[in-house]
Formats: sequence, structure tokens, C-alpha cells
Amino acid sequence: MSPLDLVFQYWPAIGAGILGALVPRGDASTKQRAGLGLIAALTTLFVIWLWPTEGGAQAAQAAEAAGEWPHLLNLLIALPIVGAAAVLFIPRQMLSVLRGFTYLVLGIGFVASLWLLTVPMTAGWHFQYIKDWMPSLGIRYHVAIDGISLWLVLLTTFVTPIAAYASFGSIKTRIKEFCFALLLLQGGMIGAFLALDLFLFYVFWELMLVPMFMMIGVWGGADRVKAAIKFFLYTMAGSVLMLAAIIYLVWTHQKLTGDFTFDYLALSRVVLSKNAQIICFWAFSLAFFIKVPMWPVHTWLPDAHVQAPTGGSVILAAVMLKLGTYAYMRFSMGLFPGPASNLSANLAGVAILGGILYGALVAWKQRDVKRLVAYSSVAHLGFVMLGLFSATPTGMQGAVLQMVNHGVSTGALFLLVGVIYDRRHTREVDEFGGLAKVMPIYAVVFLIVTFASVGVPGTNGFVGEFLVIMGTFLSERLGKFAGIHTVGAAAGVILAAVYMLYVVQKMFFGPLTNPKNKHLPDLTVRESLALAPLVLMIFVIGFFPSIFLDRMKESILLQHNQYKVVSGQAILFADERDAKLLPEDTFSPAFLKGMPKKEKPAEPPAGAEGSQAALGGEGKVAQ
Amino acid sequence: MEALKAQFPATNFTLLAVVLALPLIGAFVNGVFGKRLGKAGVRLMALSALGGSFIAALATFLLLPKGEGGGTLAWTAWRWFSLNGRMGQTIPIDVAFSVDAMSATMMLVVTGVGFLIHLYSSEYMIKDPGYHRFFAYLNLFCFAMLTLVMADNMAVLFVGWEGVGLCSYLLIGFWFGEEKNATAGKKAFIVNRIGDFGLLVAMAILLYYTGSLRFAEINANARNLLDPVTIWPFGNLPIESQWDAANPSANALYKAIVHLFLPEKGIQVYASTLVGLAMFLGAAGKSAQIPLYVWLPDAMAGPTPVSALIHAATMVTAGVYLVARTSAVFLMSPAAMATVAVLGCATAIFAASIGLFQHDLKKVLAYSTVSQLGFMFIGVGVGAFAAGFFHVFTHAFFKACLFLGAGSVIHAMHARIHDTDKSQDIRNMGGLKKYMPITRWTFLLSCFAIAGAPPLAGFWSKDEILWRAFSTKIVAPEVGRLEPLWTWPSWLGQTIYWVGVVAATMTAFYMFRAYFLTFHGEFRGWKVVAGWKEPKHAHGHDDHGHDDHHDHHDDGTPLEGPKPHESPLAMTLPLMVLAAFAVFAGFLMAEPIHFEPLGHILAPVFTRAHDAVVLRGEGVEKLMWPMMGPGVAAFLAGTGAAMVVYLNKGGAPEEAFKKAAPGLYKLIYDKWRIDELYDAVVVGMVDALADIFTTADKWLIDGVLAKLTAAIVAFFGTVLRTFQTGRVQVYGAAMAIGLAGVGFFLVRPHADATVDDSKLRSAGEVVISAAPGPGYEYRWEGTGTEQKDFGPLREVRINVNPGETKDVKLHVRNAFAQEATHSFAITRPGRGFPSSAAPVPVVPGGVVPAGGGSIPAKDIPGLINPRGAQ
Amino acid sequence: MNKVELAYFGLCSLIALLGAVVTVGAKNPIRGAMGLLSTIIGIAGLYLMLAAEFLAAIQLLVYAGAVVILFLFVIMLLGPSAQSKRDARGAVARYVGAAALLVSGLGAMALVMRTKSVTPTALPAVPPQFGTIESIGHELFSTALVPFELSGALLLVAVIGAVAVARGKQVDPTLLPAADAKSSQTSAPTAGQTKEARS
Amino acid sequence: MTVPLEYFVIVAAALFMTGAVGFLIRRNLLVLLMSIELMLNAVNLTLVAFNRQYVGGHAGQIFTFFIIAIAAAEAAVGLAIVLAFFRLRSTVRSDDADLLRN
Repeated sequence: MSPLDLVFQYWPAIGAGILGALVPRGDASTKQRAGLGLIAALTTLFVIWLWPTEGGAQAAQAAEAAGEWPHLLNLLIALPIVGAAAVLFIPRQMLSVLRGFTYLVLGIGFVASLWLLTVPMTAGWHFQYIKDWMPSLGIRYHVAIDGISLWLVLLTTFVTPIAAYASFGSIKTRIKEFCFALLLLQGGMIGAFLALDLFLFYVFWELMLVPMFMMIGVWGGADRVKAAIKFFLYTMAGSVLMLAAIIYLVWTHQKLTGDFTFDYLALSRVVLSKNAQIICFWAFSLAFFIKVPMWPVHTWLPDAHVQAPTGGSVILAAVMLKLGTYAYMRFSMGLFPGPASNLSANLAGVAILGGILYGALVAWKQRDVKRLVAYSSVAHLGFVMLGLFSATPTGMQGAVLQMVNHGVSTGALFLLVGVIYDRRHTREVDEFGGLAKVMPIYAVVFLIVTFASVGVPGTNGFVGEFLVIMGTFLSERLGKFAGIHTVGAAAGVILAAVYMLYVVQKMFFGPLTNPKNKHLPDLTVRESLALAPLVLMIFVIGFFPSIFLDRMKESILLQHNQYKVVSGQAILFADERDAKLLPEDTFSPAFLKGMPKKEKPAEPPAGAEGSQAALGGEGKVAQ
Repeated sequence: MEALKAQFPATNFTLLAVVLALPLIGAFVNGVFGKRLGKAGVRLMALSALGGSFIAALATFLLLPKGEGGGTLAWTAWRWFSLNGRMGQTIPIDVAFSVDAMSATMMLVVTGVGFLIHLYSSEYMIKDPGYHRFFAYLNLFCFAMLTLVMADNMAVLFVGWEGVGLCSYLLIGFWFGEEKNATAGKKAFIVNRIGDFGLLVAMAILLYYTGSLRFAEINANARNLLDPVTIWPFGNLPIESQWDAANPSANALYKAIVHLFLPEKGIQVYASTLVGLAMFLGAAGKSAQIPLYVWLPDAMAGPTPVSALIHAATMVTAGVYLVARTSAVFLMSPAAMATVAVLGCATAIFAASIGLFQHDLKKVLAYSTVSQLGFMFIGVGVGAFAAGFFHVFTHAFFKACLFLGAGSVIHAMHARIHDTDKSQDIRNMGGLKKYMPITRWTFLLSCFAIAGAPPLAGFWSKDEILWRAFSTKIVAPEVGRLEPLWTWPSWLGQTIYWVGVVAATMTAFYMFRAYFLTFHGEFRGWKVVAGWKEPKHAHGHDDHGHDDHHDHHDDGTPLEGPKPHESPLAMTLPLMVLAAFAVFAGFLMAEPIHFEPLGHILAPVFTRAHDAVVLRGEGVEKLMWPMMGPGVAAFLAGTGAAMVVYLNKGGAPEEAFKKAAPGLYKLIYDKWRIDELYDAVVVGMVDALADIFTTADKWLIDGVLAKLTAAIVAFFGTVLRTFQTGRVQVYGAAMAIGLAGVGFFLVRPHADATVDDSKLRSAGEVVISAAPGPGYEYRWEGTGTEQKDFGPLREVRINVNPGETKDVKLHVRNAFAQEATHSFAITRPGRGFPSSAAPVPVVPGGVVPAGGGSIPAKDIPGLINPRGAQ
Repeated sequence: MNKVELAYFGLCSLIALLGAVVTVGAKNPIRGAMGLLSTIIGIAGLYLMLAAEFLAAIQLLVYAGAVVILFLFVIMLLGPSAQSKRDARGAVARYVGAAALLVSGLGAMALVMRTKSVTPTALPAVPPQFGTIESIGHELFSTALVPFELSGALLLVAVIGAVAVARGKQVDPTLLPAADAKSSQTSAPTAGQTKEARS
Repeated sequence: MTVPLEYFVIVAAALFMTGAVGFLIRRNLLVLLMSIELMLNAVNLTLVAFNRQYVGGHAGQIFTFFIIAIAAAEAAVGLAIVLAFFRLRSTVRSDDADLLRN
């Protein structure tokens, strides 16, 4: 591969690099030029490497893929957590070592997560790793990745280093604890995305809360402790109910099959009795709705965001909210498809009225920019939940893509709000006016991100919302409501423009009246380098969404077909009193790979098989 | 030509990439490196980008395959994303562009007029600090407009659609220093967004019914849209009969009220009408028709060339282009086409009426644009797609020329009057024909064109539309056994024709009113002083921006100033070119004289329209020439009236009318107070809803969920705190009391027993076994065998014959010689009275009954207390 | 049950009970300590009756010799303020507690008395060497070796603990400004220190 | 006829009740400690008495031996605490030791 071939093959990346280097104005430092150039080149490389073709290249890649190293996922989870422990041993005064170490760990995490892209994400589990943890209880360390969780893990490893890099600019006290919290948070989040054992999932689900509680509570704003406690209690209350439902589910499974297991694959075969199913569905879903946040239980989000430091706020918005939606898609729709499909029309109504329209309207009335952006994430996630409730392949793909989009655009928005907060230490919208003259670059970046979050085509927001709206109309789950739901969701597009442009005009346009705004410095090198990857990602997703969609399509199709078949069976066969066990062949073998096998050679209790025969698994999952 | 054709195959026509890429590169270069390039560099970049794109567009137009099936040149960039259709099939959405005759002409207009306007504004904006930013936005706008025009599927069209809205937001709010401009920009974007909402819904419906978003396939299987959709009552709402069946016992009053709301029969509408209406909402948003036209007059806050390019030539015509492009869908529903035509007509007459009394030159032109757009929508509404499109074509030229003329006048006025509103006010102008000959003649020619003077472009296109409205009717597609589609009433075509004629007269009147007030009479701007020099103290012209200007000359002394100068060549050249086109463009489709080269090119594009729209009656076509009379009469009447009022009498009659009907005058001058109506109704309602939600969010949801629970917990906390006194003895005492209680309980004996009456019903036999205890002794009574003293016997068997009640007493004595007794009444249900067994505590059977993998469900729910109300 | 034994038993238990009552009732703590001493002596006497010579000796040595002396030492150290004046605050809780305790104690004793054995159980004959130092020492170092070592450790810890707690904050005299070097021993407050008002 | 077992038990019980009541009623810390000593001695007495009853081994006595050791340690530490408390609040009334209260 002589250098000339290299140049010839990757000329767009080199060109983009040079262009990136030229962008900053004359007096910019070489560090900024080099940084921007590098980021531009890497992004173009990313696009070329995953260029969306008709699957031809993917097949070629599969041929020479290095196979699935089983310990990759363990590395992704364990590295940050071990790093967090190691940070504690670094003396408090050596700030540069602390920061360097954090960057190292997060950097390795990001590079390792890029390896996930080499494997074509066919339906079923990849990089699966199973190890017994508490055999007596049937708890196993079972982690695996599929199309759905792939991009969320990549979002985590992509956003956390940026948040860290940006927040080291503004966090001045207790750097060591901040690094500890950051690394633990990354480990917890990735673990939660990859866990397939309900117990393991619950452990990571709770583990995540602690560092975020620390971040809001220690480095937050004025009454940060109250907001941190409110955040913690809200999520904890939800997840405690989920734990009860998990235990009940495991207990029923033990009654049916005779052996304990917390494994998601095994438990998804259990069909509880009618009202137990609904209760457990609500127990699970409430925990996830609090996290999303859905309408009635969302009031913790604005307080948490207003008090959280910039870095914490970025991670909270970019990744932690996605756990609620991802977990609803994986566990609520996976374990209780019956009630999920019965209630999908009503829940979609809540997602639209309570989420999209309510979030947008309340955001319009906010005076604090961060509170406004917080309510805007309620609106955006309303779209995501609508995509999930519509339960069509398009809608679900749109939902997962919108999760990634929201992570990128709202993460960038919070970084931008952090920029002015560091300068003026206030977030009141009325304090600013006519900033565009004083901080032109900042105004341009803010405008781009605003149009991304409003969903102007060509940016990432549009693709996600477009898929969700199309999916809603095509959905037969929503039945007669599909039309009115589509109209409601599309109306959300208008309101999104209303409140975002309101804040842009209030802050940037109009005369420069406030004397304090006269001499605000424009974006510093750190801020612009932190924002550059996000802004580029906005355009990459906007113009080449099929890079992302092709890799999640098959897993989503598998999940959708299974959801359709099993919900049909669950509604049909759930009777008043007894729980039942679906035969194994209602699930596709790819899905059941890694299910705990019955070690006991003894024939399972006669009763279990007898009742299933009557069921007869005629509902096959189309591969 | 053949070499070019060979080099660019029809299916992979990369020349389209060149047409698109050049403005994009121009925008990027100007935007990012603009400041460093300097004004000359930026100007060169922008003009070369547009020039190159125009040449490529011209080449594309020439290379259009003239085949009978309407040859198209297509180019696919990359797979954008793919959707899953209704039957599970994947629908690929590619970034694909295809050009047929219509879009080729549109491309020529966009790049041609765009190039001229770029040339013009390179001079007009020469003193503006944001020079590079302006050209970046202008180039980006051209890119977005080209994407819109050349899109192959509706998704890419939507990209162009919103891109154009975005650029108009940026350009209207270009001088963002002033609050007014920024608000106008925001208003334009939001109103466009409401239109885009309509387009999104239309796309969803099209995807559902026709299974694809590509125009070719949409037009091909447009017939699938003929499927009735119940829009009211939606969801699970019952219709009347269902409701009555559901709750028959409702009383009369309640039933009456419900019947008020519920329809007898669900309202059904054809999907094609729904799509048509949704798309018209989108078009109305973009092309400023009746419901959503309010943003266009405010958009005059932007620089004049912007108004010329965006609000005259290109963007506003996007709506007409969309309707023409999806003509097959509209043809499926005459109701939708009727709405388009009627609203178009209403807009024409309404906007014209407002234009009559406006004083701001650009506002007059803005309202004339809205009214001319009304004409175009009449064209496409009545099925004359080619005519509507031709009016778009001609309107682009003469309206751009008018706007640029106005720009050059304003440019001249800026020499002394810097306030934006005053410099555009025609009352300050007058008599400029002496000073600005070229602008005056080009303005005059365009006025003739727009007013519909016979040989000029305006006459041919407007007359064609009105003639088509008058003479044709639409044949509704047959729908078999379904309810037949709504068809046009016969009189509708004629009424539209006559209303159009009235609007045409008004157009002629206000256009010439503006012309005479601006160019004739004596100059009212300032006292012209020969050789007037710029006083030293006056501030320099560095900041041409309009934000923090204030005019300190209004302190009563009459303003002096130099002679208004004619605009430099860079501005007058485009005027002349456009004026020339305004004169000769008409002959491209002059149907009455059967010389219509453009008509022939467009024919293949609208083949479906050709056979769906037929002449009203047999002999109607003979009326073509006579029906031209009213059109020409309208022109003569309008121009004459304007000449009489403003040229001869110098505007006196207008003053007279103002005094005669001040209320009406004020009403029309205030644009029929539509803006205030919208603010009060639409914006007000949304604002109120937002307030309700915010307060509910703060007090109701946050209050109840978070603060109330916290308060309850705090209350219990304080209650329990009073027990902790902090003194050791108190705790010791509590312990002692506890000790005493436990001791008392342990010492007392407890006489408990379990009664096993499983065989009571069958064999009448009951086993009572007493609960064991430390040092317990038992004595039974009533079991037949008398037992005086206490013994270890714990279990007793009693036989009860049917219908009999037996009373058994149990005495228990513990080590401390304490005694306790417990009595049981055992009755066996026999003939006679039902059994009333004493309340017997039954310990739930713990063991799982064998058989059946299922567990008794009765104790499963008991295990987890159902939290949620079901 | 011969007279001498009964008399000796009555004497010893009388001494013990009287001592206890004095310990609890005495206003002056010294008198209380003396009461405790007499109780311990009384119990030592009873041990002798129950053939537990070694324990009697230990009782006298450890309890009388060490613990009571320790009490006296502390009482002396505290001086007059060791005697707290009586007031009735919080009396209700205390007396109710005492009453409950008495009632349940007497009730239990009554119950025990009323049950089974009418005649008191006679104590069996005393095997030779019972309760002597050899036998207890023999058993102490065989079966109860571990507790023995542990109690040794416990005592050590207790001593260290007592020293640490009692020592209080040692103020390094050199650090104090020269003026009040003399009052360096701040750890022992003078009696005159006013007691701060208790809210 | 030796003194029967019940007598010793009764004496021990009386001793114990006096100690307990003393503990509850008096508020002087020193008296509290002394009444604890009383209770411990009562227990020792019962142990030795029952060991005398069942003469199989010296379990009772050894147990008492350890109780005495522990009682000594307990008294030492108790008094140290009283001393420290006195230094802090310059009083030995148990009511004043309520810093943990609020």
C-alpha cells in the first residue's frame, strides 16, 4: 500500500483534514487548527469506511472480519470501572496525571468500541460472553450486543470523552472525584446497555445513579443537593418496583420449569396470567418511563439539568435518558409483549400529548435556557417513545436513530449553554441579546445545532423524526388512531421550531443592550474542539443515515417479528389464573443463542411439557 | 452536442451534480473563508458559481431527450435510507435527482434570474459589512431551490423545501441587529413550518397508499388513493347507532346531548382529497396563499435583492411547482383542485385589494406577488397546469425586474434618507424619471407586463389561465361502487374567470399608482441643491447596516441633498435583461396565436392532465378570442384610472376617498387586520395552552408527585421524633415495660387448635388437634368421654351426624398452673338449616398440588400486592 | 438444716441486702460505695457456704480490692459535685419503669414459688476438692482456656480504653502562649467552673 | 440439712431487683454503675448456687470467674467515661447527657 495508493484511496479524508485546518481564522492557534483538521479527517474516514452500499461492502467486510473476540464487551465494561478504582490511587494534587489518565481510559474505550463496527450485525447476539455468577440463584454474567444496543454503546463511548474534555475546562474543584464519577458512570452505562441478565441489568441500572448523583450533588449549581436527591429518589422508586416484578417473574419461571434463572432469554418465554402480566408490565414500564422521562413523571429532569454541571448535564441528556427508552424496547416489549401491544395506542397518545406537544409548549415558556433544553429533550424523547409504541420496523428504526440523534444534538446544546454559563454565570434568556455580533462563531454553531434539534432536513434530527412519523402512520398496532397520532406528531415539528427560534432570537439577534455582553470572548480552543465532533456528527447522520440504519435493521426486524408473534400468542393464551411457558420454537434460534440450558439431564417435570403441547407453537418467528 | 450526449448518459447524468455542487461550494467558500477573500473575491466566487451552474443548466435543458414519453435525465448520489412499507416491503429513499421538461425550465429560471440578481446585489450590498455572509446565504438558497426543483422523490424535495425556508429565515433576518427584522425572519420560518407540517402528513399518506415517495411511482399508482378514510369520529369514538346500542338506558336529555356530538354516519373523505388538501397546506405555506400568506409582506424586512430572488422569482413558486409535479394526485380529487382554485382566486382579489393603498413600495410589490401567485394557483387549480407553470415562468421575470427597480430607487434614496421605512415610502419619492431614466423605463415595461398589456408576457400567461378557467371542466375519475367523487359545479369556472378579471384591473391600478407616484410629479424626497457636498460632521457611510441608525435631520429644517443618481451599470444591466425577457417571454406559449414552443415541451409532463380536463361545451373553443376582450379591458381600465387619479390629479381623489371613508381606508391600509386576528386567535390560543401546561407542570404534577410525598414523609418524621427524649432512664423504663409485657405474654397459656373438617360433609368426622406449648396439659369437654384432670392428649376425633351441632370445650393449663379455655361449635350440614361453622383459622396449604405445570393462580397475585389501579 | 449454718446464711445475706439498699439509696456516693463493699463481702460469705472458696477469694480480691477502690478513687476525684441534687424532673418515667420492673419481678418470683416443689430441694453432698483452687485451675486451663486468654486480652483493651478516655485532650504546654502557662493542666477543671445553663 | 437452693436464689433475686430499681430511679452516673455491679453480683450468686446444686463440674464457677473479670473491666471503662463526661459537662447527672437528642 504505497503512500500514493493511500492518498488516492483516502483523498476525501485528507482533503477534509486540510479544509478543517484552514477553517479557523488567521490568529487561531496551531492546536485548534490541528485539532479541527484531525476531527474532520477522522469523521470523513468514518463515513468512507462505513459507506452505505447495498450491503455488498458489508458482506466483503464480513469475510475478512477478525471474528468476535469474546472479551471485548468485558473490556468495554471493566476498563472504565477499573480505571475509576485506579483514579482513586492517584494523588489529588497531580491534576494533569488525573486528566491524562481519564482521557487514556476513555480513549481506549472509544477505540475498542469502534471494533464493534467491524462485525456485520446480523440478527441475534454478537460478542456474547456468559459466565456463572451466582449459580444457585441462576444469576449469570451474560452480556451481548446486537444492532439496537450497538449504536447506544458507541454513543456512550463517543459522548463521554467529549463531555470530559469540555467539563475539565469548567470543573475546577475536586478533579479526582470528578474523574472517578465519570469513569464509573461510563462503566455503569455500557454495562446497562449490554446486560442480558435481569439481575446484572438491575445492578448496572442502580450503579449508574450513584456517580450521576455525585456529579449533580457536588459540582452542581445553587440548590444542587435537592435536585440530586429528587433525581435519585425518582429513579430509585421506579427501579424498586421493577426489582419486585423481576423477582416475581423469576419465581414463576422457577415454578414452571423447576430451575432458577434471571436470564432475559429464558424469562421471555414465560406468559404470566392476565392481570399479573399487566401489573408486571406497569412495574417495569414505570421504572423506564421515569427514566425516559415520560409525561407525568418528568419533573425531575429540568431540576436535575438546571443544577447539573455542563459535563454531567451532557452525559445525563445524551446517554442516561436513552437507557429508559432502550430498556422499554428491550425488556418491557420483550418480556410483556401482550399488555405492551394492548396499551400501545393509549401510550402513544401520552407520548404525543404529554411528550411532544406538552414538552414543546412548556419549553416555550421557560426563562432559563437549560430548563428550556431539558423540556426540549422531553419533546424529542416523546418522538422516540412514539416510534416504539408504533411497533413498526420503520418506527422502531426511527426511534433508535432518534435516540442517537438526541444524544448528539442535545449534548451539543448543553455544551453551548455551558459556554455562556462559564462566561456570565447566568442562564436567564433575558440577560442576553445581540450576542451574534460579539460571538459570531458561537452564534453560527448554536444556529446549526438549533436547526439540528428542530429537525431541518440535511441534519440528523429530520431523519429520525421522518422515520418515526412514517412509522406511526403505517402502524397497525395503533389501528384507527394512526392518522390522528401522525397529525399530532407532525404538529410537534412546528412547536419545535417555535421555542428553539424564540431562544435563538432572544439570545443572538436584536440590539446589544446589556453592557455585560459587550466584551464576551468567542469560543475558546477547548470548547470548539469539544463541539466540532458533535457538529460534524450532526451532518454525517443527516446525510448518511443508512450507515447507522443498515447495522440496526436486522436486529430490529428480529425484535419486531418476535414482538408481533409473541404478543399475539400472549394475548390469545393468557388466561385468568395460570402462568404458561411458550415453547422454544416460537422464538428464532438466533435470539435464543446463549439461553441457560437445563443442565439437569432429568426430564423436566412432566407437567411442564404436557401443558405446552396443548399450546402448540404454531406462531413461528419469521427469520 | 452528440459528444456531450454520449459523455453524459441519460440515467447517470452527472451534469446535474455540477449544477448542484457549484452553488454549494460557493456557499461554503464564501461562508467560511469569505472574510479572508475580501469583497472582490467573494463577488467573483458567487458570480462564477451561479454562472457555471446556469451554463450547466442550459446544457441540461438542451440535452433533454425529446422522446414522446417525456424524457428525464436522472442521477442518484447515494442511498439515503430505506423504509418498510405497509406490506413489509422495503422502500428505498435515495438522494436522487431527475430532470424533465418542467424542472429543466425551472432550473433555467432559478439559475438565470439568480445570476442576474447576484450581479445586481454585488453592487447593491457593496457597502454592507456582512457582504460575504449575504452571498453565502444567497448561494445556499440557490442550492436548496435547485435541490427542490430537481428532486426525484418527495423526501429530497422536502430537503430543498425546508432548506429554502431556512435560507429565507437567514436572509430576511440578515440585518439581525434590529428586533423587527429578526421577528420577521422567525415568523417566515414558523409559518413555512406550518406548511411543512402539511407536507409531512401528505408524505405519510402517500407512502401508505402508493407505497413509494418517488414522483414517478406516485403518479403511476395515484389510483390507490381513491380509498375512503373516516376522518370523524376517529379512534374508538362510536357513531350514534353504536352509542345507542352500547348504553340503551341513557335518559333522553343525555342522549340528545351526545347525539349533538356524535355523527349519524362517520364522515368519510377520499384519501386523494386528504393528500390534496395537505399538500395545498404545504404549498400555501411556501407560496403565501390565503391561510398562510402573512409572512410574505413582513419578509420585506430583508434586503431588496433577497425579495427579488426569493419572494418573487423562485421560492414562492415552489408551491405551484409541487402541485404541478404531483398533478396526477390532484386530478384524483376534484374537491382538492376546487379548494386550490377558489383559495387562489380569493388570495388574488384579497391581496390586490390590500395593495391598493400601501405606501411602502416593497409592500405594494409584495402584495402584488401574493395576488399573482393567486392567479397561478387558479391555473393549476382548474387543471391548466401548463398555463399555471407558464405564469410562474413569466412572473419570475417581470416581478424580479420590478423588485430590482424598486431596489435601485431605494438605493438612490439612501443617499440622504437612511431610515429604512422612510427610504421605501413612495410619498417621499416622485419625479425620479428625470434622474433615473433606465430604472424608469424598465420599471414601466414591467408594469405593462404585469398589468397584462397585450403583446407582453403577462398578458399571454394571465389570459391563458383565465381562459382555461372559463372554458374547461374536470372529469372526476370513476370509483366503481364507492360513493362518487365530488364534481365541480358548472358555474364555478366562470365565476373564477370574472373574479380574476376584477383582480387584474386592481393589479393594473396599483402597479401604475406606484409607477406614477414614484417616477412622475416633482421630487418630494429632499430639496435638490446643485453641487451639494456631504457636510463633514455627518457620520461616514461605513456602517451601511440599518441597525443603529437614527435620522437626526427630522428637526423641521427641510432636508437638502444632491440629485438622486442613477444606479451603476451592475444594477441597471440586470434590469434591462429582465425587462427584455418580460417583453418577449410571452411568445414562448402564446396559445391563441398557436405559437407555443414551451407548451410543446411541457406537453409530455402533463399527459394525464390532458385527458382529465376537457372543454366545458362543444362550441366553447370558438369563444377564445372574444373572451380575451375583458382581459384587455381590465388592463386599460386599471391603467387609465391610475393615470387619471395620480398623474392628472396628483393623488387628490385618494385623499378624498380617505376622508370619505376613513374607517374602510384604515381597515384596508392595515391589511384587513389579519395579522392582529392571527395573533389573537392562533398565537393567543397556543400561548394560553402553554401557560396552562406550565402552571400545571409546576404546581400540579411537580407539586403532587414530588412536594406532597416529601411533605408526608417529613410529617411522620416529626411525629416519631417526640419519643426520643435523650435520657437514659426513659429508655431503661421503656425496656422494662417491654420486658414486663413479654413476660406476661409468655406466662399466659394459649388454647389454640386446628379443626380438620375435610371429611365433615361426607363422613361427619372431625379431628381437632390442639397447638403444643411449653409444659402444656389439656382437658377436653363435650367429646363424649369425660375427662376430669389435665392430660397430654392433644388430638380428639368427634363424630357428628347430619343436621346436629356439637359444642366442644378445650382447657389448657401451663407450667405456672394458668388455665385457658376455647370452645368450638361443629355442625354438620344435613337436611334442614345451612352450616355456620365457627370462624376457623385455616393455614393456607403450602404444598404445590401435583399435576399440571401450572401453579394455582389464586395465591400468585396475593404474593405481590397489585400496586397499580387496574 | 442446723442452726449455725442458717444463722451464717442469714447474716451474710442480711449484710448483702442491706449493703445493696444502702448503695442504691445513699445520697452521698461514698456511703453508696461502702454499701457496695458490704454487699460484696456478704456475697463472698455466701460463696464460702456454696463451697466456692476460690471464688470467694477472687471476689474479695478483685471486687472489694479493686473495683470498689476504683469507685472511691473516682468519687474522691470528682469531689463534692459527685453528689447530684435531687429533683423530680422526669420522675414519672423512671418510677413507672421501676414499678413495672418490680411488678414483673415479683410476679415471676411468685409464680416460681407457687409451682411444683413444696419442699425446698436439698443441696447434694459436696464432692472432695470441689470449688478448690486446684480443681478450678485444672478446669480453667483445660476446657476454658480460650475464654481465659480472651478475657486477658479484653482486660488489656479495657485498660488502654480507660486510659485513653480518661486522659482527655492533652494540650501541648509549649504551644500555649507564655501568659497562662500555669493553667496548662486544663484537663482537670476547677470546681468553681460554672455549669453552663442547660436549656 | 444444708441451706436449700431456693434461699440463695431468693437472695440473689432480691439483690438483682434492688440493683435494677436503683438503676432506674437514681440519676447519678456513679450510682448507676454501682447498681450494675450489684446486678452482676446477683447473677454470680445464682450461678454459684446452681453449680453447687449440680456438682458435675465447675462450669458455674468458671463462668462467674469470667464475669468478675469482665465486671472489673466494665467498671474501669465506665468510670473513665464518667470522668470524661464530667470534664465535658461538669456534672454527673445522667439527664444532662443528651447531646445526641436533637
